[in-house]
Amino acid sequence: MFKKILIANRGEIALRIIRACKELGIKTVAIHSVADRNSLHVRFADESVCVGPAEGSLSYRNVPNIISAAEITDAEAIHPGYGFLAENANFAEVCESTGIKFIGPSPESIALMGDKAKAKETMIKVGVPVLPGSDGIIAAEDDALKVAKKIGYPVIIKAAAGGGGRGMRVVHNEKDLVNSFLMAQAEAHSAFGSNAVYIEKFFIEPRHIEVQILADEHGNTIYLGERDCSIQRRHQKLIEEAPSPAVSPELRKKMGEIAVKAARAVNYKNAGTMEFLLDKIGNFYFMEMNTRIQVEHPITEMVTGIDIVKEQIKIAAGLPLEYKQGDIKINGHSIECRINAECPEKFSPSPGLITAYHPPGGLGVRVDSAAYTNYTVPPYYDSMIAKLIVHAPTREEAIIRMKRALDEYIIEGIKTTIPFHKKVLNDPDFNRGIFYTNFLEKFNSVKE
Amino acid sequence: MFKKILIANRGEIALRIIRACKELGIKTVAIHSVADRNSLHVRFADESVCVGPAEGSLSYRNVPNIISAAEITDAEAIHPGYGFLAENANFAEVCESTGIKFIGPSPESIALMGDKAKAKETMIKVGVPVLPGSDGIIAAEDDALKVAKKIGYPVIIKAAAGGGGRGMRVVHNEKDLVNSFLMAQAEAHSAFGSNAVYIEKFFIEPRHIEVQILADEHGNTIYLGERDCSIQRRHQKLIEEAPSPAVSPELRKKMGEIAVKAARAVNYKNAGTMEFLLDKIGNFYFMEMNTRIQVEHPITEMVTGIDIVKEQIKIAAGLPLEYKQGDIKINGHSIECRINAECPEKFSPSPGLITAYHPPGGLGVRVDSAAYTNYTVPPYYDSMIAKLIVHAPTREEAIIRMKRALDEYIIEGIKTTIPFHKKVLNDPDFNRGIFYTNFLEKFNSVKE
Amino acid sequence: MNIKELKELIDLMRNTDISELEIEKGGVKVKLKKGHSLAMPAITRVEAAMPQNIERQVISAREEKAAIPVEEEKGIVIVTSPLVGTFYRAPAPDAKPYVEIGDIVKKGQIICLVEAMKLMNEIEADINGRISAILVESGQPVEFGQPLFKIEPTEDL
Amino acid sequence: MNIKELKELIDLMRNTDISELEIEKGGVKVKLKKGHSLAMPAITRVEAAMPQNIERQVISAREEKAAIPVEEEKGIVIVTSPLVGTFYRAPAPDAKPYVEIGDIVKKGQIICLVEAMKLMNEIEADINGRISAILVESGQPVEFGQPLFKIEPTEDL
Repeated sequence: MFKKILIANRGEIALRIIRACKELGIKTVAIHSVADRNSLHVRFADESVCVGPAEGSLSYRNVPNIISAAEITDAEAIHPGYGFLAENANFAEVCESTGIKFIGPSPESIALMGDKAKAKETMIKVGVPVLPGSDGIIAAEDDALKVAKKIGYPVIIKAAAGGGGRGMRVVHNEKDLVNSFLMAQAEAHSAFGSNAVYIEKFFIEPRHIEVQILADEHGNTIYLGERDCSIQRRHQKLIEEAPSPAVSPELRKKMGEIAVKAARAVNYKNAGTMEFLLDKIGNFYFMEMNTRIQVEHPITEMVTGIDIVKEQIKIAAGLPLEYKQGDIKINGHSIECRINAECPEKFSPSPGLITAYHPPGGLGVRVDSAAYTNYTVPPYYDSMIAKLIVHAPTREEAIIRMKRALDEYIIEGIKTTIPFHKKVLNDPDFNRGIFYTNFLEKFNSVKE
Repeated sequence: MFKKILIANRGEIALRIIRACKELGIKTVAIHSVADRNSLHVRFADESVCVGPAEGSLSYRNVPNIISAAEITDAEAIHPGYGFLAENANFAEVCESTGIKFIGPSPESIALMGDKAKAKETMIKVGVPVLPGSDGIIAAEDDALKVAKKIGYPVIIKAAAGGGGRGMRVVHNEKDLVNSFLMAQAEAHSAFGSNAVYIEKFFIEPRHIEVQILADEHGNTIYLGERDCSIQRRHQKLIEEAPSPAVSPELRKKMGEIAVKAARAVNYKNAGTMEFLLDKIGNFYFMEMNTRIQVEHPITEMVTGIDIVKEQIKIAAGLPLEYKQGDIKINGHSIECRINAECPEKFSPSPGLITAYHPPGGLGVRVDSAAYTNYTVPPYYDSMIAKLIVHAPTREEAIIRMKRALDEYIIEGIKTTIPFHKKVLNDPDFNRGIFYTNFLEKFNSVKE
Repeated sequence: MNIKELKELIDLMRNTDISELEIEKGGVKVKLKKGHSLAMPAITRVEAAMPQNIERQVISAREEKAAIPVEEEKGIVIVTSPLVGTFYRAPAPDAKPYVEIGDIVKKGQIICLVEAMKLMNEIEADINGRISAILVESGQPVEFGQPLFKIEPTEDL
Repeated sequence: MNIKELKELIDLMRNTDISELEIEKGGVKVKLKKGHSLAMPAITRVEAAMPQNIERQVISAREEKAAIPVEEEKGIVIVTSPLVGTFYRAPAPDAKPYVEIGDIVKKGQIICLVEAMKLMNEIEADINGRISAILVESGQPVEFGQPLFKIEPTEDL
């Protein structure tokens, strides 16, 4: 086992990793920017190294300084957390070449899954269902018509270089296709300088279901069930739960086995997540793989009893998994609310001094946070300041417990998304477990 | 189910009960003394009533004001918590006579178990093993010799009116008995004005093992396994764990069934705890029954998944238990450390302003506390300000997790027992699970 | 209203505990609010951290109490409830109240009842004086320590 | 209300502890609110609550840095490490150090090396002056922003 690990991250996830290390008897090195000198992750680590100014690109993404920090502190391994360098194949490679163990998959796995087209291609090759669509770029109207007919309406036309909704057009029937196709090309050109577009099947009300897997370096790969992350705002997850109210034990097994097959096919090691779209009749389609620990991993920990971060470290140290697939049981229900330093209506950032901070406690309540009374939320990084996680025997009880915990959560001085979460948790559709990735659009339009 | 409950307590247990009520959809009324106006239990309750000045005897033990508070707020039931009026049969009776449901056993059960001699007699009658000893007072030397011979040395001679160790003599062999007997009588007389003494079997290194039971009003009684509370200082529990490292599944079943038998015999309702002394060869002896929720109930909740406070309320509302004995499984290991506002060496109280407060978080950590940054611990009540509870798959991991959580716990401005707990958790005997009620005496003498 | 008047108003506020002032007259509305003087940091911090909402809760439950800046009025004696119960101004529903505002009372004189556990408890004036305010309506619940009356002490009655 | 009146009002507020002023008259509404000058106490409070121990931790890891009351000495320029690595005073183990205390250095002159990822990075003086202190021992690790040298600026060298 490692004697010392450097944590190339900040905030709650850095603290989460420090906790796992402490429980494994591993010394920790925190890195931090000039702005994070007073952070809890710095306080709770055994050592700390300042790696740059406040800007993340110059500190938490500063590969040479982070590698140097590991070298001067004799850290044997680096845990990248999520974000920053977590899915940077080059960083994983530099770690490897300097003899520091990167706690995560190989640079090749990261690179392969980071290239969405290649990832999709690979998944098709091993028989994992992917979103039906064109094989790459569609240039001619005729081809567009053919592809759309083949995959069936509605379809979505997307700019290949795209993002942020620009160059995206949903088409519901054949007569609108050509016109939309030309418009999408034009939009793509004006937005990204390239009119390359492709076509995919469009689901009106899909769920975002992801499967957590663990793979050791001895060929053992297991799945830890799914998480339902359909409550999103502009592709940013806000509330997650495990298990999904839409996934039966049979579907869980099917999705889990597909996820394991996919991970095996790319020789994947360490913890990873396969993201799927699930339609209303139980079909699911691979979207992408996250080759790192995820923000929402705690809900899987709550229902399986497995400490995923500890498993990551043990896997990286070469230990075989202690669990077999048959040992994994889903016990009760867990929900996570992401508490962001944001205005709860408009989601605009609200950094600043937390004048009073008191997390909820009691039975079935877990708080993963680096916030404290008199902590100043810096404006440089992402706005998540806490994850509130509950666990209860049933989904109904978990919702009630979450409401109770949200009521108890005191954060003064800045605005947070707590009021938003309270509203969602009182929504009848949410309570019935009937929601899709468009939940928030409907939710907000009802409110107005 | 009740619509509104008054909580006749303060601090963490009041908060604990409020949490259970919130999760059951029950409105809460907090009572408080003048000194507790800014307490969290007042903040988190739906209503609050000031019932008296700071002194507990004039506020939290003020029966007329508490009953009036229930009446003016239309509370249907009163949860007494622990301490204060929790084991006051008269209070339970007043509740009953004013039509307010007392959340606990009947006044008769409280009274019966509150009288130690009667309780012991009852237990003997139903075949529960009790500490071998004289049947009441021993007046003559000859009788003392006979009794001691019958129960076997070592024995302890105790003042009937006693307490605090005065009038107590341990005798290891027959030749010392008469002398010790006369000395004990003399001490008893000078200390309590009565030379009445009795004789009991003395165990040099017993464990304090208690069994949690739940009994509904429909004749269903189950046990939730045991707690090991051997780490005590002057009969005050400091660290508890479940399950006990000294109790095998067979012994658990045996003790549990005896506890259920005892509860049934006295027609016990609601939650209760049978306290036993366990000797080194697996014999156990009834000491007393606590007819209320106990401070250390959370460790049982962690390993059984059952919310004991909710069960108390449901039982009081007349609902039948949802669990059968066969449903109760012990899952993993849980430890509780009582964080007291006390000097960690001398255990002298350290009330005052908490200038910084930050509870630990993360996987498997539960905090039950009413403390917060800028809270002033009043000098009027007991010194416990928080219960730190951990849960992990094994005892070893639970100990490591507890150490990690203690390291994270920040309480500034007052002294707390956190450093004491850290020392105990690093003790080799504690880690081996080999400890008895005299643990702290040995522990402290080694230190010196 | 002119600046001079405003100045006077502000001066007025400076020498009192009033933290907010709002005047509306003939279409003119003036609102003044005093800033937090951070002079006593310990207390300020306590209040900033937690009790703010607690106070609000207390107020909503017992408006009478929190609304009156009790300690400000020098010399005035507040009669508080010695027990929890229901406040009655008269011995019976159709009877005359024990006291009215302006009444002169003597130490030991019964001024109200507080019913607790089906018992009527007589509350006495603890000083000679004039009832200057009645802070609770008859039939309302009261908690321990809740202000019931203000009595202006009289010198030699 | 004209600008002059407003100015007067603002002046008025500045010298009092009124934090908010709102005037509404004939369709004109003026609202003045004083800004929170919480900046200073906030920082003090942060330090009181948490970083105390953090600072201690920093000190134990990097005594040189925290031990010198850097900002106290006016005029002195601190050369800090622009990267994380190992500090060397000389180009080779048996070579002479680049600079010693008392040496006069010119802006752009190499004064030490910081080794990072097997690369030696030359650190230059960023001012003309005299080396008045060397804050890290050769061979010691340094973090970003860690003070390495003090340079006393010289006027016309």
